[in-house]
Amino acid sequence: MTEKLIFEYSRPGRRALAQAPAEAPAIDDIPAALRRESPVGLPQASEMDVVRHYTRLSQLNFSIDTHFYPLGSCTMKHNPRACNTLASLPGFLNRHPLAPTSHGQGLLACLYELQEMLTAVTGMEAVSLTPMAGAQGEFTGVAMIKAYHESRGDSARDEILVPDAAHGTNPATAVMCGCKVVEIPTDADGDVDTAALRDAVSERTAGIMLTNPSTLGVFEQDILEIAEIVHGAGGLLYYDGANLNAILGKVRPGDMGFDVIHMNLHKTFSTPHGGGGPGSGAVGVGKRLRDFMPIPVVGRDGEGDGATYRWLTEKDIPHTIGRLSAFMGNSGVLLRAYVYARLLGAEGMTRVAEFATLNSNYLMTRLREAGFDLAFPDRRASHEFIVTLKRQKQQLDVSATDVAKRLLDYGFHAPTIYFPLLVPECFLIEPTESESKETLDAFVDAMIAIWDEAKADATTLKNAPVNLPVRRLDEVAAAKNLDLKHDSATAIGA
Amino acid sequence: MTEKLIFEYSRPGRRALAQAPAEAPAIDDIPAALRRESPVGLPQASEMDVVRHYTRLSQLNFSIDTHFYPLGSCTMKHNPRACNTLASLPGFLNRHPLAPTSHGQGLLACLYELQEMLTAVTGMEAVSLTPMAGAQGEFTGVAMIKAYHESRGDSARDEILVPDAAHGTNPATAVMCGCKVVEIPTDADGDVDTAALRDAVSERTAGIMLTNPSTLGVFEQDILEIAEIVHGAGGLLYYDGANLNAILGKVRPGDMGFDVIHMNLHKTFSTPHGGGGPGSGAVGVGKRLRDFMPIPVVGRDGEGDGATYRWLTEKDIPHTIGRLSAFMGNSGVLLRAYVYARLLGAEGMTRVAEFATLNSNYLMTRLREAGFDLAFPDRRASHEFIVTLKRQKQQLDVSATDVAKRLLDYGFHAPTIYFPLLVPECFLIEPTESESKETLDAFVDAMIAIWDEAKADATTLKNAPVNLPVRRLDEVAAAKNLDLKHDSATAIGA
Amino acid sequence: MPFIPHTEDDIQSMLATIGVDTIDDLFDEIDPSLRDVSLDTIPARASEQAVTRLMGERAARDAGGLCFIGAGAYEHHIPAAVWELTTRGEFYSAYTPYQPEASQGTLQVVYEYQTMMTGLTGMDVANASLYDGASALAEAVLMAVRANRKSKASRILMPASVHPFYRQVAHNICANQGITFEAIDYDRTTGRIDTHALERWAGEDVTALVIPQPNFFGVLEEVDTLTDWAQSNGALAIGVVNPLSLAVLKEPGRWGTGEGADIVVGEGQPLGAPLASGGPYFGILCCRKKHVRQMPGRVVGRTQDMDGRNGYVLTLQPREQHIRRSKATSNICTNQGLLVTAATIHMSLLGAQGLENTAATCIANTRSLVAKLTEIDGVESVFDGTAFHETVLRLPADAGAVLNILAERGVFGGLALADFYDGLDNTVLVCATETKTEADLDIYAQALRAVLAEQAEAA
Amino acid sequence: MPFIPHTEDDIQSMLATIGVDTIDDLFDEIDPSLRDVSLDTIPARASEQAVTRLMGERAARDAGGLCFIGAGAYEHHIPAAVWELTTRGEFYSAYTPYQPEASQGTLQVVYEYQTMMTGLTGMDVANASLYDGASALAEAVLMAVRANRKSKASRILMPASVHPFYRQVAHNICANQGITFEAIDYDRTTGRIDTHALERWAGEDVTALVIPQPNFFGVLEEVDTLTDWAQSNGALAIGVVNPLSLAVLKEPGRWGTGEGADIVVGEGQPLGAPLASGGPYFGILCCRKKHVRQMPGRVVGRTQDMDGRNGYVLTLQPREQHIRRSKATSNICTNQGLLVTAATIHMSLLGAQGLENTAATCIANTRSLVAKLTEIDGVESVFDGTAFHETVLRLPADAGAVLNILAERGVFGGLALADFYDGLDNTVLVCATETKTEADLDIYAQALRAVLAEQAEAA
Repeated sequence: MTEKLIFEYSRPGRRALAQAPAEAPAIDDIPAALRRESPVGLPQASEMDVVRHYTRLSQLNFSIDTHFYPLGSCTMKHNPRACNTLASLPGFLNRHPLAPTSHGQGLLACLYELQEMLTAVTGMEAVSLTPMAGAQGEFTGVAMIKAYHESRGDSARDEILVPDAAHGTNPATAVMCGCKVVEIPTDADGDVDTAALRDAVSERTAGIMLTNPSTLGVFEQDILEIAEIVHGAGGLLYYDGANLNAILGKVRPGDMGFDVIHMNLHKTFSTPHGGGGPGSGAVGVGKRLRDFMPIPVVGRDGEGDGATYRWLTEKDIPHTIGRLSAFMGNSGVLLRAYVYARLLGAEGMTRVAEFATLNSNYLMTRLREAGFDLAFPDRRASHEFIVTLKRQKQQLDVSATDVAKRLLDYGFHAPTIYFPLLVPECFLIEPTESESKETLDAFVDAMIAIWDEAKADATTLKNAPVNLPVRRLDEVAAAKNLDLKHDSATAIGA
Repeated sequence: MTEKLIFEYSRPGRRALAQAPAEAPAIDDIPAALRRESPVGLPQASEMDVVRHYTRLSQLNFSIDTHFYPLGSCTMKHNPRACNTLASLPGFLNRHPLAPTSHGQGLLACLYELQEMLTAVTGMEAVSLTPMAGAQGEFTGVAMIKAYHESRGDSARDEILVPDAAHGTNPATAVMCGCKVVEIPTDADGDVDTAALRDAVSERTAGIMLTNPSTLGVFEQDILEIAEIVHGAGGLLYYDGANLNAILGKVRPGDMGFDVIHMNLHKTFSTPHGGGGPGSGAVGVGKRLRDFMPIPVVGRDGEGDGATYRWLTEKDIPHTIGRLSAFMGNSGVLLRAYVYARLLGAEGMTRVAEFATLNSNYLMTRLREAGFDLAFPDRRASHEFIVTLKRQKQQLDVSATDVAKRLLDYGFHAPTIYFPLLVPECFLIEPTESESKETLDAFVDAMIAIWDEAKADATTLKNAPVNLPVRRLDEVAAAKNLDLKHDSATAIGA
Repeated sequence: MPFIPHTEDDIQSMLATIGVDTIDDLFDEIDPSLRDVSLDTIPARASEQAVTRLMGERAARDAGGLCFIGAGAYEHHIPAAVWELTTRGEFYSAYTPYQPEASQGTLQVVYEYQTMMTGLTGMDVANASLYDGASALAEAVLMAVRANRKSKASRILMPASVHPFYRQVAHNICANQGITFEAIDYDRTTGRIDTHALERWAGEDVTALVIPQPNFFGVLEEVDTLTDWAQSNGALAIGVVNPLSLAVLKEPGRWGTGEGADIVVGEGQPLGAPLASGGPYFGILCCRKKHVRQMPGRVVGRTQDMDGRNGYVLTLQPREQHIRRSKATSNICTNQGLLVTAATIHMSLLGAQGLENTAATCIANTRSLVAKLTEIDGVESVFDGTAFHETVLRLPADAGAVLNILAERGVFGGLALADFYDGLDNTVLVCATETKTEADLDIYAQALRAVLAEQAEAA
Repeated sequence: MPFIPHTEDDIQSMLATIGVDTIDDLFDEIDPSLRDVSLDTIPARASEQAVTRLMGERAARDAGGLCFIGAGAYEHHIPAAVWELTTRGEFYSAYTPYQPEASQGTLQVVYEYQTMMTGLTGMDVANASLYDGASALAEAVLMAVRANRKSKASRILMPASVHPFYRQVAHNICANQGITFEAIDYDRTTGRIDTHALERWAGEDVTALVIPQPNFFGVLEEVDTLTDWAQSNGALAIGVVNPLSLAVLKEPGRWGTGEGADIVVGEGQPLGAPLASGGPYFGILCCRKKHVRQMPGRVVGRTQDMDGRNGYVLTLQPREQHIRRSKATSNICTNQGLLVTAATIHMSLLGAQGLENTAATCIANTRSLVAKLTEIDGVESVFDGTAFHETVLRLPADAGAVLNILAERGVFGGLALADFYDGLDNTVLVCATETKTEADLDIYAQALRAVLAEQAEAA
């Protein structure tokens, strides 16, 4: 089952006429030199063509709404439908970002309360909701750290420490902020090597970026010591919130000593992943960085029913690192996170961490008992854990990719593979709190069945997937012979 | 690909807790004898279970949004999404049916205008929107005919004439209204046998029920003569609007002499079929039956911007046959039809008939040229036409069912088969106006390919479908060993 | 052209294939006198944008108001997932599942629905739904006449405590078949069926007794006694229920000392259908197994495919009009498939516990509302029978006038019963579902207190 | 528990399998001092019903108003099909398509989007989107610095006629990398880039020139001249466009006498994203083929599977952070997948003709609005350069005050520019898209006339 391109449905002169003005008024005053002469390469299709095509395309996807999706570090949990429905109410959707705040008190009240809830659950001092994704949240954090040091005349601090297991966004962000990256090794237990850290810090240390629990699926046991080392050296601590789901409501980054945190609301607060976005990377700050928050932030004047809300700008936060989006970040995503937070409440937030951790440890135990090797067998799992298929690779030449592709045939999305880079044939597995025991058991059954298949005939795995719309795709050829657009489109659009 | 029952996901104590009150207040004042003691057999599932299950189930369906669906007499045309979106605005959805009409002027204005548009496009005198489906529209029509005769003291008229090709609802309706059914034969060209009709009418004739174009896919050439015969005998003419799509805006039942018509708004006015409903069977009446319309009807007081709308009841229409639903029929369906009618406008309505007929005649010509036999080769197709596979059945023992099932494998919903009953191995094909030439051509290609398959090896067809979630289902066993509910449900619900 | 994909090239090439010059030629079998149609009074097409704006404005006119009206349609919270899933194109735009292999989604949903309905009602069998509660009652009456072979009278005992509109609909649909409805009065004190009025029919040929639970006044009937009375008098017992109530009330399958009610119908709206000014809703119909072949409407059965896999089909079709024509059990063709889909998802999300909590909260809210309202001078409950989630109150003023003033102030205070029952002048049927907060109840009480005070002052 | 399916039995059996007594034991590697958390200030959970009501009330507070504000976000009609399809669970709840075989829906949508974007812009390559228009400009600047190997200065010429917020965002994101932005003034008469101000940089080491089309004032820049100027001075030409305008305006791929602009960015919001108080929107980024390996963000390529069937994958991943880490072209990870899906469906429904009709209607409506408003005494256009669908008007009164009064009367009259530009006191940037009727324009004109008259009287 594959589906043609929308351009292949296109016929000259066809239109879904109801959806746009029927005619183009003359626009004679625009000089010819500025006018378009060549056709626009868009498909010419009927509404029915379009509805059918995109309905069929949607059916080619795995998604949380259809499949278990234990993609490590991505927190593919259930997306409650109320979040979408309520954020899509016409009053919210139709409001212009520059409409007067007198006509936006509904939105602003939601955002203000979201700031407050996120502040409380992370143990920080304040939250700015404006960053549009995790990576922009990271940028925000490091930019604030730089601004902090510079505001103190301490501008030689240009090194960001990053554990070698970190997400790629961490070093990439440090560089975007004009910093150098110093990698810190991981010890055998999966913790940051504190001795190496002590050696690495210096008067050039701007800060450290940490995910905790780390991408290795374990909670940094020495986090308080790490904080002491870095703060002692004059650096600040940045918390990468990618794994916040593991500790939500249970442990707070602010209590660990972090000065800034970003949250992936599209993970921990269950806003949709949307096939790659939009995300939302709200940042929480401690007292050292409060003055540097990105704008706009929502402020409140007055109390109770008489309270009014407004945007805080550079007039209110003069040392702000400034605006990072044209308007107010991904407001619609923030509304979804707000609805989710209200549906959970305080107790529900704590349950997120508890049941994500329960599911993860249960699945880890079951897989270990089924004969799979854990990367850190002596550790508790956090909300995720790592299986290494190194032995399988050596014994049968079956790779993590092969097992991942075969899982797709069994109706399970594959875990994250080959990340973190330092674990060979790595399977990073995150079940999330919203999956049931039966689903986890079925996943274990599939893993066992696949392993049996591999032992019987490894080509079964090498040929996988066979039950999907396409079989294994040639990614090398894709990169070599770049085909990034359908070439007849312009012609068809004539 | 099949999907478990929702009951098989059920686990005692599981709940999607956000969606209902968390607790049950005590209801001590209800006597024990009136209280429930046994468990309610409902599944106990999480929101994620439910979302996944029903998302997956939906994917097992063919639908207009995914497949060409040339189901004769069912008018499976495109359902514009705006109709659903706009009828689902909170102001419409949340209004109680008995809320004061002062708080329902928006709805009533839409319904009033829909009445007016339907009146005009059918050439009748007035329209009542209350019947909830085609069959209830038919009931309404015949009940009005009976009431008309009775009001004139002409109560011996108890025979309803029905052509032998009619929808089964026609004779069933006549009986529901306490009438006898007199079948009228069809002549070789597919028209009503007018000689037989002349013989059949008498002082017992209450009326005739006609579909025009008929279910044979042809327009009654003698319709004016038929009207004369029936009216001459003192009977009235009922128009079954199932095939109204064929003539919408092009020919009007009122002009043909019909006294009453029902419209399947879920066909001609593109409200959703919904897997079997809701429908809407609005009725239009001529002057003879105006006094008998079912209530409520929407009336207008005043003109222009100052106009107000209200429900007309038995006080306004004292001879009404009365109320046929608890409130106002399928109001939400009527709103969808209203949006569709406004998007089409007058010109668009006429185009419906024109392009439905163009598509039908084109597909008929192509299939004839491909070697298929037409039931009425000398006639124009209306919006639908009939292929008979009698020759194929004789030559290869391939039935209409076999071809239909194989079409499913090719990604086309099957046409209506074995209806009308009087054409052997009948394929009643209705492409509708919203399908493109390419789709019709692809359907012809599939028919040719299937015919080639049949000639090569008829078992290919006998084994079809093979590409669907299930293979051919045993309907005989289903009727013999009735299994109408999942039996462990009550136990699981404990 | 809106919703028509044909390009000019397509049209020309198609006409050439057919062998005609114009589309109009395709209508040449139709008498020319019929082909000259004017549609002048129908407006020209509007763009989706224009219609969107129009409908937005009209919907806004109808929005708002704190609703305490019940009377057969109830405001309940519908989880967001219900209609997001139900309106998926594959459900929304599918036809009746005549090709079962291509319709397993719809068919399985209906099978699950049937299972849930039998669970809720305690009956053996459920059909795939009828139009609405009122027309389902009419179908149940027709079914009872077919099923009760011992009765020749086609006589239905129809209590006055059944919803007035249901009684009208049943009459309008059944009257042409020679069925007579005998009214059974209600007890002026309890609001229940007057058992003395019923006793008059003991020993007569009675085809069926209709038993509403709760009844139109919100009062609970003595269903065990009534069911036993019917069955011991050779009549079938037809229950008319609010399905939500069955989460807490005895299920019809256990009414009486025998095998329970024979047929049960009800309005499905409380199970996931929005109020929507009256529809689309759906009619529930369940029955005992022995009556299954007299049941109207579609039914889905489980069977197996050629490979032995489970699958679902429409079954018992020989009862239906498209096979049996004039001998069908009903002329019904369409069911309310989309509403059944919504209801099935709704019940899956709420589960038994969620339904029970909802029902109990409705009851508690109505009790609380009645307590607040009857604190007002001159406002009192009319009946002393135990209520479900509706109650009839008498006001010390003209109820219609009071309700109109309340509506202007944003409170829809209930339904005035004067038009429906002699002797119930100045009465209002009120309902407070689980959607109402304590603050909402206070708003109603304060508004009513104020209006009555103004009325008293003016008088 | 909301969104957690575990039953008590499940919990016990899972804990037993793990070998611990309580869930809390699973956190025993964490320092006890960290595990004593109070969430007192976070409210208790609310039911979906309660949150639905709250959000309904809050949304209603923000509803209404006739909007004539543009300034980077535009009210356009979005066909109903767009978001009904986009929010289908399979699009809405899917992750980034790292497993391409399980993500062909999302991947093909992005490939189609890329094709449409190159068609619209006339550029060779489009990425899978960035966060929004402003941050896309920042990424384009960073990309230009990487791509223009001849330039050592990291110097960007940034006209004042670029959206002020875009300039701020570009600065805030790029400043840490030693990039300098040189402001280029605008011509006070035409509202276009002041070419004299530009000439000052001729012969200097300039990395890139940013060219807005239309510019923030709604005025059309002389894009051919500017592109040629940049490229003949060794600088890259970065276009910042409103994608809707490209249905009628010369596409950046043809700007100038050479091979067109080097990089084009823009705010995708006009292509199917609701206003939604500012987001989520999506950033467009296109470039010439020679720069493709410097492009930030995700890109989808077409390839083949083991059986030779076409399929789609993320490609050029070696540029990205998850492979290249500190050497990546950007730290960007997330794109705006759902918005890209909406835009792709939106463009499919409108097609070139629909987009052109929309753009032309916006232009005509704004011309008509300006004509009506400038009939009012003292109201005049500030610039004489040809406009797209926005215009700066000067009022004979304090613009901020006038706009506030208009807003109270239900008209959002535009954006006051005094805060953004010296010398533009009392000016308003106004916009009338295709959503506005003649009657709407008259409402604005009458309201403004009334307010100005009152102001004049009060003065």
